[in-house]
Amino acid sequence: MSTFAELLRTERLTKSFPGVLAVDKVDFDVRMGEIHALVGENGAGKSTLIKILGGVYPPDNGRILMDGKEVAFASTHQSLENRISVIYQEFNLVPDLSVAENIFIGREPKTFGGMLVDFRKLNVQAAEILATLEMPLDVKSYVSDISVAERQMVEIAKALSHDSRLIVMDEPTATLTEKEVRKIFEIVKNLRARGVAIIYISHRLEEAFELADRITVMRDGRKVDTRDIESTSKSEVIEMMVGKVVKEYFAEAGAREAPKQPLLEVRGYSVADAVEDISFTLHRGEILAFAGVLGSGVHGLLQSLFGVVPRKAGEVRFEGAPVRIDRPADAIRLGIGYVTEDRKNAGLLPAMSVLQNLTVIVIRALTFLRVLFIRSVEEMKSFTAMRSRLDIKLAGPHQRIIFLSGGNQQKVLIGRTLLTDCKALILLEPTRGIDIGAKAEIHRILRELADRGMSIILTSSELPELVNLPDHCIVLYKGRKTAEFTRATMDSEKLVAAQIGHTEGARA
Amino acid sequence: MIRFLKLYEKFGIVIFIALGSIFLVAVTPNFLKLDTILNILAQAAHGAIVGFGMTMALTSGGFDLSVESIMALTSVFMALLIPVIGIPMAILVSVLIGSMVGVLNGLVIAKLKVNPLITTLSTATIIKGVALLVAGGRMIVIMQKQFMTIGTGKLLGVPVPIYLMALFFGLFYLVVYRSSFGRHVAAVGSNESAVRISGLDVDLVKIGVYVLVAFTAAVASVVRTSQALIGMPSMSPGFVLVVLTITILGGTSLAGGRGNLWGTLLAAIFVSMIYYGLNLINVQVFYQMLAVGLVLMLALFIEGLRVRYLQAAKAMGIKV
Amino acid sequence: MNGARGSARVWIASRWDSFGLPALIAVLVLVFSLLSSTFASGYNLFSNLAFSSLVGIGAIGMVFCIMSGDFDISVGSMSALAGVLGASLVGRIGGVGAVLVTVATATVCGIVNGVFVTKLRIPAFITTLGMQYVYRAIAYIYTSNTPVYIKDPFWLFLGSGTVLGIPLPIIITAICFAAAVYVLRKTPFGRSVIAVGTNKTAAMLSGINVDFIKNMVFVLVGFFVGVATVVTASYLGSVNPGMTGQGYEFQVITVVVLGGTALTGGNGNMLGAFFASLFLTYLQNGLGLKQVNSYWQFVATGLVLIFAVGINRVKSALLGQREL
Amino acid sequence: MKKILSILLVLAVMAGTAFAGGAGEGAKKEVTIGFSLWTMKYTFFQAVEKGVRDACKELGYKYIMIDQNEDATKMVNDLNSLVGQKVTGIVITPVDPGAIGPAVQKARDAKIPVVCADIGKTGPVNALMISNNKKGGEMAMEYMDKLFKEKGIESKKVGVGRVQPQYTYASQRGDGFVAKAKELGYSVVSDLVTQPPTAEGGYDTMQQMLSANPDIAGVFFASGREAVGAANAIKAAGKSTLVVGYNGDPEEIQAMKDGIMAGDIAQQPYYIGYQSVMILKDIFAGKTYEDAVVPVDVALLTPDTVDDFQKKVDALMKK
Repeated sequence: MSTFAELLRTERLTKSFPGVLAVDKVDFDVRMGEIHALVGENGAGKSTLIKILGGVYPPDNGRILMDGKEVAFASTHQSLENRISVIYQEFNLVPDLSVAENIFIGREPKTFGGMLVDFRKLNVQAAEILATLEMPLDVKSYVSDISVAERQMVEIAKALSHDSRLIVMDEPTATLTEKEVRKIFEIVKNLRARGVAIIYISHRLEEAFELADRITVMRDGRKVDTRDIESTSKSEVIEMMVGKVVKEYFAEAGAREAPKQPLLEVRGYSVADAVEDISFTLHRGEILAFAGVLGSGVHGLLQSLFGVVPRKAGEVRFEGAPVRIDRPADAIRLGIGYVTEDRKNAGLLPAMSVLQNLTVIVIRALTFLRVLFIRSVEEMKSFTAMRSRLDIKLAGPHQRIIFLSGGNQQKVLIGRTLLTDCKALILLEPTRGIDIGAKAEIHRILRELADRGMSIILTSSELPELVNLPDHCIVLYKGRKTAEFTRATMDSEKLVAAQIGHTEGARA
Repeated sequence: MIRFLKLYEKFGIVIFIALGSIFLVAVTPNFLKLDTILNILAQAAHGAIVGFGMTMALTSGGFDLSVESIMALTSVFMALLIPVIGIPMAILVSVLIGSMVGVLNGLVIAKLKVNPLITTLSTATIIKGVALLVAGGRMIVIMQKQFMTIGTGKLLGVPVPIYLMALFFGLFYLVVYRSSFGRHVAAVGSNESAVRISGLDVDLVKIGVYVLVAFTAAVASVVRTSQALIGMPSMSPGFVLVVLTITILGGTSLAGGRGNLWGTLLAAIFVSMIYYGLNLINVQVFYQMLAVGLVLMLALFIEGLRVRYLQAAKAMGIKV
Repeated sequence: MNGARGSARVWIASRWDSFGLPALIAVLVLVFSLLSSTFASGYNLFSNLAFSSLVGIGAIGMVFCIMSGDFDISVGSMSALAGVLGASLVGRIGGVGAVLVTVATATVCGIVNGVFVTKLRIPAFITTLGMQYVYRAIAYIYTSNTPVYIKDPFWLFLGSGTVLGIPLPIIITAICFAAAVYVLRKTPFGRSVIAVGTNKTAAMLSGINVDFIKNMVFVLVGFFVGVATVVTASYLGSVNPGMTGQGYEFQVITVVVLGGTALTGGNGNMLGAFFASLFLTYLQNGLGLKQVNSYWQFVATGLVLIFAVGINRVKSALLGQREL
Repeated sequence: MKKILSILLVLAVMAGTAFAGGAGEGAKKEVTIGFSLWTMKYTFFQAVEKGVRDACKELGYKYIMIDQNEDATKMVNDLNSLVGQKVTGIVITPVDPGAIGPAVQKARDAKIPVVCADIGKTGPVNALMISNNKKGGEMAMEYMDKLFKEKGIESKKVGVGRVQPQYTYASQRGDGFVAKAKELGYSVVSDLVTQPPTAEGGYDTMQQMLSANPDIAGVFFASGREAVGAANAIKAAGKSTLVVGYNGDPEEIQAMKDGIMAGDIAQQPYYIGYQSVMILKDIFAGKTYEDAVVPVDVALLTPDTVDDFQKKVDALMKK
């Protein structure tokens, strides 16, 4: 196992889609037994690059060499044959199959002269692999029934079962809790120890710097540079990524007077499978954060507040008056906005234009007599206004939303709710899977909104976001309030501790 | 309650069969006779056999409306070939030809990525035409009487079609639940892109599915043709809707991913029982239609309530 | 973009929705008129146009339905039921009333379907599969299986009359499609239908009442089937509980899909459905006049279908709307 | 905008070609017969078609056949299309006789005579050639009665398998049979619609009849191929129930030769088709037909008479 021997090299790799040059003459190399961080803003070409390696997209130009020999990546199958496994951000497991079946899909052990699947053997082998990951998980359980973190593990187990020499991980920790992230790190390091090379894509620089041996930065489809991790710094990398130095990576605590008038009062609120007896008050112009790991019930709580999932008990007062919120429509009518954490499945309207995506909520207000005909001029006005306000980058109002970068898509989703000029805004994971530049922008936007008197409830799995953004932060653990911080008492260690259930003295 | 509902998901149709039987026993003495019951099962056979194929198609997230035409084509070729190459060979060849239509369906659906519904709708038209062309539009009488045995003969007093139905049930049970192909079919129906990424040849799986459906249709055609002793270029019009009714009544979802072969088998028997039973008591055909429709709607109604109950239970935090 | 060829392909692809079928129709008409002197008589072309409206009108509702990600295969039986009910009442409530009853009946059928789909969460395909038995059976039983003849002048006028030399079915079709296109592109409802079809959850989170939209979509299906039934009935001079609407559902779905509406929901093409219906009519009529053996006609029609739908696929592939 | 353009495109082409076509029309002077046929899928209609075609050949008429593909609306469109090309006369075998009214009116307005070849009619058709379905049913029953007497069969139970309900003209066969049965003192113990309307459907239906009444003495199936299926079912069940069919198609003839079918009511499709054209010829010659109904007799086929019947048919179809 000669470490630092070159495993894979791409030469002038190029891939274009109608209108975009996604990957532009990229020379890139991975060595055996290294963790190679791949960073860059959304639309920088990371995903396309790894999809080429995964054999999903055939490259237009350039070559790929493994151990110095040129190899073809015409199909996912071929890249697996070359012992490359890609773990995509959107999972590629089959919900209706068991964990074991997923790990060995296409390579099931056979009996009866290869006619039938040997399920006993299948389950044993799967269990063995999971054991090496110290992953206690019933191989017979359906993937549709297991947690996100567990799915991540299954993906890794799948990669191992191919005994891959190169594993590509796209944002493996994006949706995981600190604890789970630790777990993944261990596994990744122990893979490196086995001489497996890893391409590690992440938006969390601190992860890259903790894990990686080398880091490659991409921008606008081009490779900016590859550095040894020792010989570079976060700010340098950020500079390479955004092309300009982003000051205050996170919006800073401005001097703000503590908000006074209550807007939303929640008492004794319970949601099935989520939270028990939660009470809190959201004031005007306040940014209230709910911190909590997967299973803390945070998402359930916020979804229920917007009427997505039914509440079990509790009362809600909005501007002093008791209200019932059974459907999102109710919340919207009251003046509550909502930005989902699941852009792809719950946010975007893929078949529709950016314009239509932006105005979907307020469309009736832009309509003559609310139903008769849409006043295109008005619609375009509100579009251009919101576009410049949020600085959304796009080709034109009639461009399909799916062709925008993640950051801009997120802005559209926020803009969608802002058009309703709501009084309160609920955001789940507002910056998940978007690049640093956009992150900073979105934080600035949220600040501005709060300063203008908008009340904001958000939840995030990104520690810095929780520490720096909110005026007030409530930590939930297993559905109950375990800690509470104000700007003054905020303490990241205690926050993390509270999130994973160590609450000794954390209550402030 | 929950356990009962889970059970209902699999065997709910049994309740319908029971109720139906009770009703028929009450209204006619001729129902509770061995040969009546055997006939009902025998008449369920072709519906069930094609139903198994259709179950597979739905599991893969697909669909096949071309089964009628495939049956017609097979029927015609059998009638033409039997005098030439003898019964066994003729059956073999024509079933093969019928299955080839499945290859065509599969290729168009997998390679051209045309929606299965519209594809099979089109191939149905094409193959209907081909069958008529091959037969020159004639009904082709089959002289070899011994061919009748397959559809009408008895073994130990049990009609042959019942054996075929049992055989195919066993066969498909293994394929769907135990073979890797069957699992891949479910996988494709459940999350196609995932299967692609896993390096599996999705197209091959799909083609396989449509070949299997065509195969079942061809076999059903053998049974039917031998009962008629005529090669028919226009066979069993409206059969595809019956098959869909059976498959759906059996509880296989259109969403793909999970098929219910038991359900299909039982539903086929149930549907056969309705028609047979109502004809025993001379119920007008319109009321038979109404009965089938209402039963289907009732089944769906209950299914709907079941799902709602489970959701409500989830919302109340009851472990489901 | 790699090279001029690529961009040319994209250029064509991006215009296919609006010009593809019309171009095909133009070619078809030209070819047949060269082959047969009788095909291209203005009379023939227009009577075909009128004929294609029978499926075309019915397709309007289905476009909404399929765009919203649903499906209705009960339209044939629906048509029979509405037809016999309306026609049987002419004597009592007069032509106008009867026509209204016909449309109303179909609309009610649509509501029933909609309620089953939205309230019980039963997939539309299955619901309508069941209802199609029920509607047809009721039509049979109500008429005790005897055709009902349309004698009422007003009703007959709707299907066979002309205004300024233009057959009325064509005018009705034009109005219906104009209204439909307007609703789809210019009203919030149209937007909501697309939103629901392309991403139900997102639509719901945007405050759209998904169930209401779905209900309305089925109502629309019913309504336009009702209108189509009125026209068809007067075109045929009768309604037959067993014949009317036989196979109508698949004719309608075929033209909708051939017209470029994706069965996956969201992406639709209203006028495409009309052109598709026209296209198939001319194809069959042309083949018929050319004395093409009717068995070959089956083959030809099927092939053309696959080909035309295949093109829609190629188009979206060229536009890079590839799903992984 | 694009949409409007595309519509214009189509209209333009249509207008252009229409003009071009218009030029061509005046040319043809010879007599042309347009024939609109239910379907070419079944033997009966193929025979009708042959009759029409032969007649036209004989008289030196130009002949255009359009297949309705069992679709009433297409039928009407085809008729209009025939009118549009100014054929001299129209023969039609309508899938839905109730639906031809307006189209026939159009034809007559255009001075084009219309003759219906079997099935039925609405609207101002000149003549309808229709085989006597009711009588056929009655003959079937009478024949059965005769056989029962000969064979000394005691059971008074008979059954009838009808065609699909939407084909009302053909359900008269069943009605005729049932009426006659009552008259002769038989009880019709099962009166079912054969589903599906093909031979294998006849097989299923017969099994059901037998389970309901094991001692059923005779059955009449209103469509030949269904009768054949029924005969097979009886053979398989080892019963001796008599089967009489309706149509006189080759498959029935064969079944009678095999001795599994007792009799068959033969229609005269070829004659119907042929004669329809002859009526048109008379009309062209100035003879007036208005709303005339020409009943066409049906013939009883028995195992003895079947052979020479077949010879006749073959002769006709080979012509």
